[in-house]
Amino acid sequence: MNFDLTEERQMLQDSLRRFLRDKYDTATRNGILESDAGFSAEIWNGLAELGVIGALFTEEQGGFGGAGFDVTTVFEELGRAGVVEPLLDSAVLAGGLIADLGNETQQEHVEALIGGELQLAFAHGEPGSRYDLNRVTSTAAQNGSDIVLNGRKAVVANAEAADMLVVSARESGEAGDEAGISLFLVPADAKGLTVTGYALLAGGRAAEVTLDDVTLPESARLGAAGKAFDAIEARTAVATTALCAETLGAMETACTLTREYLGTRKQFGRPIGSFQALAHRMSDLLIDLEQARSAVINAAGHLADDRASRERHVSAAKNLMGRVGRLVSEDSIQMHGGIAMTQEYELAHIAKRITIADHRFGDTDHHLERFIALSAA
Amino acid sequence: MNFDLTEERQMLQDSLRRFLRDKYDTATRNGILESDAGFSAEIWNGLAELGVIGALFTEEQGGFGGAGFDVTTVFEELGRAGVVEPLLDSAVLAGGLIADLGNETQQEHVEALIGGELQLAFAHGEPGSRYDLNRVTSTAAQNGSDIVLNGRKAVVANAEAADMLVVSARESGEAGDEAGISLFLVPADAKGLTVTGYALLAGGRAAEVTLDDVTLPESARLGAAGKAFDAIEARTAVATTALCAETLGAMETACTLTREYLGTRKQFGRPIGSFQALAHRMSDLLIDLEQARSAVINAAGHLADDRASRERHVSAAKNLMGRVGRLVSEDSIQMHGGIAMTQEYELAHIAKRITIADHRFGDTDHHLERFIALSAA
Amino acid sequence: MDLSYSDEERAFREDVRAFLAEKLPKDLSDKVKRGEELGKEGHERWHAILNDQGWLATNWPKEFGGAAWNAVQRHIFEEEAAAHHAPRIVPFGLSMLAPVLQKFGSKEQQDYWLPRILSGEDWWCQGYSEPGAGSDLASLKTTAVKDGDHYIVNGQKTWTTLGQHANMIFCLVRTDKDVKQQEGISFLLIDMDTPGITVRPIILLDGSAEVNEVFFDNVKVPAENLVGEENKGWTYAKYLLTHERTNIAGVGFSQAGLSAVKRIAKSEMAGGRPLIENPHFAARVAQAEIDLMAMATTNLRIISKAAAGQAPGVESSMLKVKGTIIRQEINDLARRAAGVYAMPFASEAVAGSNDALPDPNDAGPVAAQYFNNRKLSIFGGSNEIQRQIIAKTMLGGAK
Amino acid sequence: MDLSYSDEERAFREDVRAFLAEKLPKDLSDKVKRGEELGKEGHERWHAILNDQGWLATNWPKEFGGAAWNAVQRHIFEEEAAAHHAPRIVPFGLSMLAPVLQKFGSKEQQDYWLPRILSGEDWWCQGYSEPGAGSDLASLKTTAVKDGDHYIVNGQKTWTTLGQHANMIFCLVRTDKDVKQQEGISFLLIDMDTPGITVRPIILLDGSAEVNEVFFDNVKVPAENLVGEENKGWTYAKYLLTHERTNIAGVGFSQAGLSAVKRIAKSEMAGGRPLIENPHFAARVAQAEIDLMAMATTNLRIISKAAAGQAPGVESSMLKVKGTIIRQEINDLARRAAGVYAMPFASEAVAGSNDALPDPNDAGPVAAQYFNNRKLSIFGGSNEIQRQIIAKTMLGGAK
Repeated sequence: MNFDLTEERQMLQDSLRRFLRDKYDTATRNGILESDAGFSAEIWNGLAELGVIGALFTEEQGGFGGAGFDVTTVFEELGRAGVVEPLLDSAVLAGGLIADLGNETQQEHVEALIGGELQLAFAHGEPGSRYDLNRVTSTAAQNGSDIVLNGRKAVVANAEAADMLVVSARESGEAGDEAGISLFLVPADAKGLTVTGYALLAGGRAAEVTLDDVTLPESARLGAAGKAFDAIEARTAVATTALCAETLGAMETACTLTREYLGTRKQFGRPIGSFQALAHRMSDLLIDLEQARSAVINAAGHLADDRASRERHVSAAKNLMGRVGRLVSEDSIQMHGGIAMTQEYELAHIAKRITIADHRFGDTDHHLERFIALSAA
Repeated sequence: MNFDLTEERQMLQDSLRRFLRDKYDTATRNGILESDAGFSAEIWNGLAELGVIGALFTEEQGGFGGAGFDVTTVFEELGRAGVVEPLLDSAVLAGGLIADLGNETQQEHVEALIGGELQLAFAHGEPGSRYDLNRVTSTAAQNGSDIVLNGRKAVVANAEAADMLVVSARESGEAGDEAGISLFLVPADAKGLTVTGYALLAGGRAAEVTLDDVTLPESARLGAAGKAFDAIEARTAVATTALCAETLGAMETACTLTREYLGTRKQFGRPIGSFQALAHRMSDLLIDLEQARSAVINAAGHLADDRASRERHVSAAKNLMGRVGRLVSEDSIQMHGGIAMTQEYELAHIAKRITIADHRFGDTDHHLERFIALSAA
Repeated sequence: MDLSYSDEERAFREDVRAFLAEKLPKDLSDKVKRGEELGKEGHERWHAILNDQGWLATNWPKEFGGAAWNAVQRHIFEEEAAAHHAPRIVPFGLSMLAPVLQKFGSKEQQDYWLPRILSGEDWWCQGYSEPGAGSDLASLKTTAVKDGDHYIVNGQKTWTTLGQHANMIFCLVRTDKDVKQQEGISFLLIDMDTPGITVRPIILLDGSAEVNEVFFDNVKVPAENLVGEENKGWTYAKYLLTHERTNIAGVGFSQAGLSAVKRIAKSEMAGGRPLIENPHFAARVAQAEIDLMAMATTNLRIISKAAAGQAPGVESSMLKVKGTIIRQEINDLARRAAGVYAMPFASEAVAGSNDALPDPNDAGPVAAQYFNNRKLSIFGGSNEIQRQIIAKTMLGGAK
Repeated sequence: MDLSYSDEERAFREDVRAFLAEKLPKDLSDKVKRGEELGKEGHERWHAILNDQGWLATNWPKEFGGAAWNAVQRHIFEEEAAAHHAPRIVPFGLSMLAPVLQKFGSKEQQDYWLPRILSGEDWWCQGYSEPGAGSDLASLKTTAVKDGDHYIVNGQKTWTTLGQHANMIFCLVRTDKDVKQQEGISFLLIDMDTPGITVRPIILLDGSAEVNEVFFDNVKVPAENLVGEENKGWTYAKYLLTHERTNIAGVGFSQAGLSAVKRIAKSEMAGGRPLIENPHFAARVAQAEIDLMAMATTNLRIISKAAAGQAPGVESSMLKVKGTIIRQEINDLARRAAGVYAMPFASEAVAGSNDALPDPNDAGPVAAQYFNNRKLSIFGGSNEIQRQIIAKTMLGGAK
């Protein structure tokens, strides 16, 4: 047991932090937020060149990392800088599923992804599924040697930019069944695929995706028919851990900004940090930040465990991040006062990232229930 | 709609407050706590003479009050002084049930009670029932013209002192059924009745009561056979409201003690109330105290409503008191520091009253669930 | 002590309901229901309808043309207005400036300005806060220098809500720098069309553009626009802040918000069942509802006492703190309820159209509102300032 | 970064388990499980068993006869000890005085006192707090006046835990009144049998009698019992308070407490089903468990850093605050779980027998423990003092 980063991860952290400090200041990021694309192709390529995408994949998958602590090292830094570029969706989720399930031909997409040449999206959740991974009602019907997809996918992040979507659909069973769910690689220009995009509150873009008799060859299927659930769940565990790490990074920034503000902002003739009510709340945030860091470490350190242990630790982390995240974002805003309410101030974006993270992969209540169920099992 | 006490209730409040200030200081009360009986017969008689017991009954029942706000006026004062004498058990619960259900002969006990000449107890809850009023497994079997009781009753407050117990038992149906529960008047010296007493953490005494072929005449039944549940629920609503008012009074005392302590106790050369972290916590307690007062008013003001509205307001109040009570008792102790940990200090007893109130008639979670169920209905 | 409504109070509620059913324009209530901004025209239209009914200035004394409602009447109106999704009444002229003019203004000022507030001829905004002052209001730096029969005003105000719609602003300005902070402040009424005034919007974190910065560059203000005495403005400012704050607890808003949460949670599905049936979510909703039931009574108790002439100083701080905690909790519940559909940026809401929103449960811009309403505990005297006021009074001067 | 235990660490855990299975007396673990006090004999017996194994002074360097365990070893031992309901190690001599003697004591003091701590010949108690001082420890008033080769001590100490069992007390005393508070304090070792010392129990709100007042009336203390230099006692006191606080987070206690909560909640019935299946109660338990899982890692991270020589000042304050919050939350869960059986006064627990308790779920004195453990956030530097330490450091000196 030890708690030090390996030398490689320390180097990755340092270089990524340096890159973001140089290339991704608040003004630049606010410009990206207002752009039509919602992210910067230049930053994306920069991250790819830096090896950040590759760090999310194992050597067998063409990368040079891929373990839990590689993922959290990357995402904590992304979170600190409030990065909105779609690494979670393109790389961890969609790219990860291709790497996990794809055949040799399909795996080639991972190479392109790591090189920064490909954008992907994972179209899984549906309007009625909320946070349940098994509640898939979109259908995949066999029609001769073709497969025909129908359904609607909700809030698909990065769908507009994606060259290709990884789409889940049901080949058998009913909504709520784990068995029967398959994944398909759908090109962005497939006939019958409609992508209706919109901006997201915390940056980036998403879309409602409708599948209206989208016809694909069988070779579009990732892995075996009806057997994708385990991979979806395992990948979502990685993505959830990544999101927790991102939120941890964002909380670090929120705490740093607030600490600095308490030390410099004066009211009634004194730095406001000299008012004990604020000072003690700041202490509590810093304590909870340590707890959040531990939760991320626990999730990352158990990603390679069996399903029950992995999911239990992931749910524990997501529950804790949801609770601590609310406290950190709300108290940071409150202690800043009005300035934190303005869009251009760094904390505004950071606080939104923290809060909106509670709405991906299950909020704090969802994961509490899940933790209870997994602990009882 | 108005929020002023009537003149009569104002007088009752004043005289009771004066009586307790004169006769029931901390040292006296701590003496009573350590006595074998667990309460003072002298104080009991004094309260009876003052008309405090009568204030809990309507004129038809031989009293001169009996409305929700009469009960809360009395119990708020009892709570302020940390009174441990068994008014809730003797008068509101057992006495109230006799008044509600008793025939003319049985009603005579109420007169004796109001005169201070009788002690009663309500033996209802069982080891497996927790806070559910309908979970009665003790049995009442007809044997010729006799009724035979068997079962065990849990934590029966005031059972040792009681001249007579109001005992619930099931004549038909199963644990959890509302129908089939009856009430019986059981003399303390009944054969087969065993009362094993112990002190309670927050003062007073209770007992485990076992019924081993306790044989009674049919005239011992209160009201109709198997139909006692509605009366039990309604009486428990009154008692719960009384307990909420008592807890409100106790919280007032906790806040007063803490405010005074913050103003007089010095550390680091200043009154500790000048430390903002404590001052702001005190403010929050005072705000929540107003909320607690409103919750008690809401419960008392709706006691005469139909069942759904009555129970919904009672559960709302009990839930809120449980939450605010924990905050007030814990923060009052914390802000005092060590002295509040000592048994002889007034706050120690008051804090225990507040906390242990969460364990009677359902804790804050029980009433939250109940509120949800009643709101959905 | 009686929680039941009297016959008169019940009749009043029926009158309010009938009025709202008949007179509240559907396009406005639809916008309120969906959480959209009304725009200047919408607010003015609703004000005019209320004014025709005599129900616009419910807190004014009758002598000034007000309805002079008591606490219970106002409570009933707020409940019904919120339940019918009526627009809020813009408070700057009606509830903030008017009481100051009625108490401290000259007869001429009262006769001139008060009818214009009722008629909607003037739209007032508030010039209190300044950049860098925050909760330390008295440290304001905007100056007004007497120059013959005018003041020359220089400086900057900020967080001026709906200032973009206003033609008039009431301002705290410094008229004496050489005395204790609080003693050199005056209360001025300024025409927004005066040369030298610039209004610049501040975009908030939810994308809304409802607050503004207002810059004053050698702005000439007639001396008769001084309210009360020079250098006594701090007294008037405090009166404004603590005396007649209608609806400070926001009970009606919270009730409407809670209804919206329940509506969303009934259609949003979780694990194949409506979210409202999920015990964890139901517990959150129930807890907020229980707090709100108590708050409604706390509010009525305190406002009734105030109406009976008892000082509402500390009590209004209590209402502010707990009222905003509950409102913000309900905003939080709404964003939770919306699930993944809390993520889209409902900027359209701000501009006035939700049509493009993808959410099948019609939750609207709940996450944006959650962020926007973080302001509730910051503006108008932060909750920390309110706690300080309570502590100071309750601890008898210990600071 | 690696959360898995190494082979050595796994083997160590097996050793600990085997030791506990074989050597932990059942009468002691039964008492711990039921929340009863052990009494002096029980504590001494367990200390002797640990000392035989060489596992009593786990935090001492080897040169002083300690086990010198690293952070992971201590964590493993605490987990296993708590899981097996082993008694806690009484810390006053072993974890509080010993590090001070090892760092600041003379060779003679080390040679004489340290072995007696291990052998159990001395039972130490702590003379830090005074009535009226509270968290302002440096304002202490007990004086020690040099008189030839003795000090004459007068004054009063309080909150002296288990002082009734002790034969020795280490005290902070004032040796110079004319300098800044912190600069006139010395660290003295005092024999409790010296004439002039009176010990009086303080009954706590749960009925327990574990803390005491200690009075000093012209008590003669040999000058060689001064640790380090005169008037440097504050330095040693702070070292004691912040340096080597083993198990400050109380992770093992919390784990054992949570297991007890689950056990009670499995047998306690609510609505005809085990309480543990009730979603609201399950949510409380799960939240505490999740916090505790994170706390275990926070504790290990921080203790590992400390072992690696990094200063644990602020971090130990963090562990104290969060650790006590979690422990107290678990105490609260236990009293909730017990339902109506939380009401009986389990005074028998204090005296050493639970037989008379009526609770069929064998919850024991959980409510008494809940009240008793309010002390966790008060004694040993209140959580407010800890927050102040964190804030001061983190905000760079702003107080």
